[in-house]
Amino acid sequence: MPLVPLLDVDNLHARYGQARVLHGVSLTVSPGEVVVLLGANGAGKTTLLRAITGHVERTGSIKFAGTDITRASPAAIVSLGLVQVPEGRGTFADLTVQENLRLGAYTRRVTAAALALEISEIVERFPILGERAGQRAGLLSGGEQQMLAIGRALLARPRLLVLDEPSLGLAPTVTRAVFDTLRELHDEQGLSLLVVEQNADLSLGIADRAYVLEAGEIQVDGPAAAIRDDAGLRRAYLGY
Amino acid sequence: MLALQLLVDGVGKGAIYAALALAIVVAHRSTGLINFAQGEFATLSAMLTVALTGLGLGVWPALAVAAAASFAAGALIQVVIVRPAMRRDLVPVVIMIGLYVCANAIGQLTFGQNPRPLEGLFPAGGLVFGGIRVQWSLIGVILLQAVVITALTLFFVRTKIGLGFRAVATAPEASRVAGIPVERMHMIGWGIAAALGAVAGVSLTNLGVYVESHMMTTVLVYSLAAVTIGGFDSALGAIVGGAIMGVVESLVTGLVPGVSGDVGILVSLTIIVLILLSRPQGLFGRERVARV
Amino acid sequence: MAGLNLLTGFTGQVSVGHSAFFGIGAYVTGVLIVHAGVPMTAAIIAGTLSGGIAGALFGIPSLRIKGTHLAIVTLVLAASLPAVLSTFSEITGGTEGLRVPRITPPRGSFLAADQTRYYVVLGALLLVVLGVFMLDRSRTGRALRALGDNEIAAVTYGVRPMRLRIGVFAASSTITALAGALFAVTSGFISSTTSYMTIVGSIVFLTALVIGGRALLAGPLAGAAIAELLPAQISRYSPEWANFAYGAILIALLLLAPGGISSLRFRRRRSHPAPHVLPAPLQQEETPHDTDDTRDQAQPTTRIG
Amino acid sequence: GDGGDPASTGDSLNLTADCLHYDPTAGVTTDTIKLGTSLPLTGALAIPGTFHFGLEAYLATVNAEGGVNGRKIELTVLDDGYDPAKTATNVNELVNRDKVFGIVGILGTATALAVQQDLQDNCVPNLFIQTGAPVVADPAQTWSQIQFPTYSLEAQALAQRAINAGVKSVSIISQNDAFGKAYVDALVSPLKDAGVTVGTQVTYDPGAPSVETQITQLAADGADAVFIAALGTKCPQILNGIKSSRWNPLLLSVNFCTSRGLLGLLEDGAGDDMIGTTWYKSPTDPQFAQDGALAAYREALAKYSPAADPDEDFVLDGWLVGQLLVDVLKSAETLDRASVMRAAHEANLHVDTMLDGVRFAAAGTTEPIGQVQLRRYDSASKTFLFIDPKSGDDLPAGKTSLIIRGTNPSADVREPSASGAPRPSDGKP
Amino acid sequence: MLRVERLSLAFRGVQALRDVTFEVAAGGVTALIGPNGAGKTTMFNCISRILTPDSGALSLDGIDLIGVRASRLPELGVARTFQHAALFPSLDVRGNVRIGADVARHASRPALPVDETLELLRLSADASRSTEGLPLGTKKRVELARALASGPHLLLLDEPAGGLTHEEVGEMRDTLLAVKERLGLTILLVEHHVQMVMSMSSHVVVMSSGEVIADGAPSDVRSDPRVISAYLGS
Ligand SMILES: Nc1ncnc2c1ncn2[C@@H]1O[C@H](COP(=O)(O)OP(=O)(O)OP(=O)(O)O)[C@@H](O)[C@H]1O
Ligand SMILES: Nc1ncnc2c1ncn2[C@@H]1O[C@H](COP(=O)(O)OP(=O)(O)OP(=O)(O)O)[C@@H](O)[C@H]1O
Ligand SMILES: CC(C)C[C@H](N)C(=O)O
Ligand SMILES: [Mg+2]
Ligand SMILES: [Mg+2]
Repeated sequence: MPLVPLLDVDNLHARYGQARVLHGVSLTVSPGEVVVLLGANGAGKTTLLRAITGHVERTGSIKFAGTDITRASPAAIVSLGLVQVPEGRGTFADLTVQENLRLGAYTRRVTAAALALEISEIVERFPILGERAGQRAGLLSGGEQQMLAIGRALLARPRLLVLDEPSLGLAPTVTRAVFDTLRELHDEQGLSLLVVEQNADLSLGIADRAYVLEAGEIQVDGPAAAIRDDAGLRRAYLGY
Repeated sequence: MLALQLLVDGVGKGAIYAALALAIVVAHRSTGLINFAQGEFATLSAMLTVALTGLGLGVWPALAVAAAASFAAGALIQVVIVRPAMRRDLVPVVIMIGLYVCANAIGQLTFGQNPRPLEGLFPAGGLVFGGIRVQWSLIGVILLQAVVITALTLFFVRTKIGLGFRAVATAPEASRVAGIPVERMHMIGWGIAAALGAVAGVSLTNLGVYVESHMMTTVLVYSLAAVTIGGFDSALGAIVGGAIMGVVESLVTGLVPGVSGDVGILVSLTIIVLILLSRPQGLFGRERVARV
Repeated sequence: MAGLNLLTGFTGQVSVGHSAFFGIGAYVTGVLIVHAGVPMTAAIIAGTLSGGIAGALFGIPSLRIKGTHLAIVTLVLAASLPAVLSTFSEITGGTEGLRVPRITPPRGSFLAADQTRYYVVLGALLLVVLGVFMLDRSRTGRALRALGDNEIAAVTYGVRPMRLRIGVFAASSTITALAGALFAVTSGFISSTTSYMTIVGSIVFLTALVIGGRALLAGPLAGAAIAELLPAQISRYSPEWANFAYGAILIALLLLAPGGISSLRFRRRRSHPAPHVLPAPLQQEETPHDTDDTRDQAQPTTRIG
Repeated sequence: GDGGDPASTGDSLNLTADCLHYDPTAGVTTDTIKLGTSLPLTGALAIPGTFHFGLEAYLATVNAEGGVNGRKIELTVLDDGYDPAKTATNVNELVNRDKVFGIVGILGTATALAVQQDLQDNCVPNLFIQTGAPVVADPAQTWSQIQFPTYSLEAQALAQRAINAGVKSVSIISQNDAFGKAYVDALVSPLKDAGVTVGTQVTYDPGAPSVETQITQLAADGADAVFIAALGTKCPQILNGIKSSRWNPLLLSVNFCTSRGLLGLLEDGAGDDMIGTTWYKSPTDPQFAQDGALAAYREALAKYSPAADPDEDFVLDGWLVGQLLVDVLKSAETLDRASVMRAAHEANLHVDTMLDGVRFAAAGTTEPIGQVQLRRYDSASKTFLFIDPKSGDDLPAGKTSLIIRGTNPSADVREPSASGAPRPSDGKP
Repeated sequence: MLRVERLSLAFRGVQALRDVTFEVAAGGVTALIGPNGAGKTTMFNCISRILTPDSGALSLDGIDLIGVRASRLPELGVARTFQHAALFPSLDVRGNVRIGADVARHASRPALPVDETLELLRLSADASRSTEGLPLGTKKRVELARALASGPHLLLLDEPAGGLTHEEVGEMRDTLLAVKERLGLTILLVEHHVQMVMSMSSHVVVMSSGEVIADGAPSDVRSDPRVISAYLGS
């Protein structure tokens, strides 16, 4: 593990009003690393991702690429290259698919032509988005919206992409395609990933390291392969 | 002949409604809120313009300065007052009622009770053809509005920031995720709307309305109705909605025996109900997306 | 006293037009007593019912027109009432108004006239509050909230939007009309310029609702009191600044206590964010007024995730 | 307490017989008399509401000189924004909480109607109501009294002028409320009786932003004269509209349109030769520039109500009401409500701010002021000139030629007994 | 029990359903699977009468559903869940479940009592919480509880396992099967969790681009080459 992590979360607490959800979480993602975050329903995975990307009240310390982003706004965090694919449908329902994709690159300076090219690359990966380009995103099927959300996030050209249940609602073939794409971007462009994914087999398969979150605290932290291969850990935390 | 003159009068009325309606549309398009205080803001801007001309400024430069000041004030109010209240459904509405009351009071306190005229932006007099009078100022205001809609449409539809405004208004959460600075956009949106309010206030004075603290009270209702007819998100809709109301009202009250000018609002009510029954989202509005 | 609001909370749609129903209640009652010699009680009932019927009729377009659009339509409806009143000024008196006989104590009563009025209004208020309270906890109350949250899902669970919408519109306008009817027979004078008959009235009702906080019964009443009494008090000392102060206090209150006054005292779990009862200005000894309401679905002003 | 008024002394008027509640000396102490008023200080009718400045200035002047019979007058002013419900609340508060002795100068028709019966029932004096609507001047309302010449009188005076000027047809534009209607009602029959056609009649809503449609309708009819019953900025809008429509009728307008502030808004040439009425010395009328009564008024106003606009007719009217009020209070037998009310009913007063010949003469009538003077607006000099009602000719400065209520207006024009030499304003005729 | 015959529906430019025909046998679990955008949710929307098909027939126990209003379906014993949990945020968890129970009471059909339903789905502790801010997995369970409380004959489930862990998926399956037995339910299941589908359904219908491409026993469908290429992948 390199000495300077890309993302360095230390002693993070987060809450919704009175409800405390995270109790001192520490976690790192190194440049080029793929990290998976596992945990049961309600453990606080979504909350952790949202805290990192600036969407929840939080205390502690979060550094991204050397910058302290504990107090940064979500927009500022995105422009640093830390981009999130939120849980569920995080699309602009009233805007078209095309417009949704254009908004993915909102924080970047790109010419219209260059952006069009990038969008066509995304469409190649998810052809249905091309077919529905002029349709309003809210009318897409569940899986189509999920593809749109991922495609949009990729257009932000993230350095670290944070994904909350990316396979949600995706057909098995598409799930595989998404993970292939992620791995490809990782391999080719050094994209780092922090993934929350219930499909543990799949996520552990592409991950370097894994964390298991339970009731707002990190319980297990280690190489993905070790967790996958440790039957005791699997049974205790992953339920199989 | 009478009908034609009434038509022109109706267009004039419509232009009054449309002026404020445009500002309302911009605020809605960029923040998703209907600003009930928009009319009073516009009144304050008009008062400021009057004060500036009193200092010897020409009316156009005065309008420019007032619009800039209004932009700043609108943005400031958004940040200080509206933003903290954005979270709960009805609260912003009442906050805006509070703003309305305050703005109105400020107008009375600073400007006094006496109405004042404002020098015209356009030459006095007008065209007469075939016995129909059209004031230059009406033509001027309509051209001004055409310029404003074109600019707004280009801005919202063609530019990246414009797209960002639409995104923020309809889905603030998703916007944050996409890295759009939601708060700043809301602030700028209110600023632009307030600046347009200055244009609205001054346009009204060119259509025969005097600057006084309650100049917008009723106009606001008509403008809201115009926006409803046109669709909350459409600048063109605001103009068309205003014109429909002005023209129908003018023709109905002017030509139908027994219907007099004081029931104009009833005519408007009928128009908007009829239009909305066939197009609930307004003539130029888009229906919100809803599916499960 | 207070009028009530059903709808806002339940169905989430804002109606800014309830002054129209207030006016209908007040005028039907007043006109029946003055011009037709109908006994007061019967006139109040008739006034109340006609408000309800008007509300039901108006509820029909509301099936199609929703959200902010409906809110604005109701606003324009409210704005139209004075025009209607002056059109029929032969019987309504228009701006000149109509002097309505007031409630007088029954013979042999030990109560003074204004006390009698006060208790009549208070009684009606309690009944209405009780009714709304019970409705809120009933199946219908749940259905209303569900409808407001997500119409499609609600329908899937057997909620009938048409019936409920019209019903709720009718119920809320009935209550508002009752407040209007009582206003007529307690204040003794109604005119098309009376603020409760104009948009201003609608705004006062809505304001009372929000400042009070919709969730609790006491909230709206306190809200009504503040919305009504506060400006009056300030106005005494500095009439020119009263409006400004009123607006400023309104804003300050909402910024400090966005859940309404009642939230300052009780921290309620968020399980009941929506509300119901609604209030009305509490005025001096007797007079009643008010109410407002609202309802229906989705973001009144927009906002979708 | 309840009604224990000494039965009215030989007067036909038994004021206290029907009191639900009568407290004869509420608000009076050995050194003060408390009075209250409710009027629009905010909103569209805030300008008429500036009435209170004049009233306060006069009362302050009187108080500084020792008050009325050694008692200082305290006036509580509440804002009702012209909302009758608010007026009711205010008056209720004034009577029940502040325990005022009486109410003075409620402004407006609907607002007055909203409280009239209540004050009647509780036998609280309701003096100098600022309206000329005949409906408020109801003989059954023995505890109230209006102050303006009635709108009918004003309308009839203008109708008379139109008839004398020989017009064949008159159109009417009026505000769509009781105020507008009172004028229209009074105008139509004298015109018809004189064989004048009443042409297009239009109304407008006071909140509507413009009146162009109405002007177009009137212009299409093209009557010889137009009668304007409007308030506020609708007046200049109408006059400007008429001017640019190239229709050139004889303009007849209600008194409320003729304030200098409103006329200052007119476009060049608009409103020329418009005929209006008045009954007091308008502060902006050059013929009264040297008038002693107005000088005293200006001086006191500058001292006690510096925020007020001394040129505003309504402010002067407030001062004038102060003069009448003090006279009435002084002439009351004793300082109890019934006596004061009786004094108001018996008043026959002329004060120095009224035009010569105008009197507040209440005995036997509910419409105490029964005289008005016609005047003409000269747009070039932006001033008014008094005119002769018959010929329409300008009168020499300082001269009046009043129209007097109650008789056939065409015949009943009389030269006032005095001009330039005001009669002492005394309490008894 | 449910018959779908030659159902077609087009949105502007998208043929979402094309001559879809299949049957759901009473008492069984029928799975409806297929790639994203195949038209599964659209099919559900037609059955629950939120959408009206352009053509074709729908019948439930012989009753023609096309003429039935959406709000009457719960009386006929049809309940559903939504792919994106469509809960009522102004009601708490219990209130949401009671909405379902209101239907059951109205139709006087046997149903699970509210408290028992909450218990069954491990929601008792959250009963008075707002549904806003619930974790995804919990939302899914509230959806299911609401549907069960309405005492359905036919239960339409749209991706009930989305966002659940392995363990939770297994648990949900067991719960469903138990309730099915107890209430005599018929289930129509849309789900991308292939393991869950294969392990609990008696019959699988596969759709792609609006058309039915396979219909049969789980094992047959699983090995159908068209299904593999369109949906399962290798
Ligand atoms: N907006 C919110 N308001 C209040 N509490 C919340 C909110 N969002 C989440 N919580 C609470 O925070 C805790 C963690 O929830 P979170 O959504 O992070 O879980 P999760 O691990 O992502 O679960 P799942 O796998 O089901 O998505 C839960 O107890 C939840 O109820
Ligand atoms: N209201 C609509 N307007 C336009 N197109 C629609 C509408 N609803 C659905 N569609 C389109 O119809 C197709 C079928 O959608 P549906 O939601 O039924 O898919 P699905 O099979 O449920 O997919 P998923 O597994 O992704 O949820 C999709 O391509 C979608 O974009
Ligand atoms: C201007 C006001 C003194 C007149 C008022 N509108 C009335 O009704 O009499
Ligand atoms: Mg989660
Ligand atoms: Mg689906």
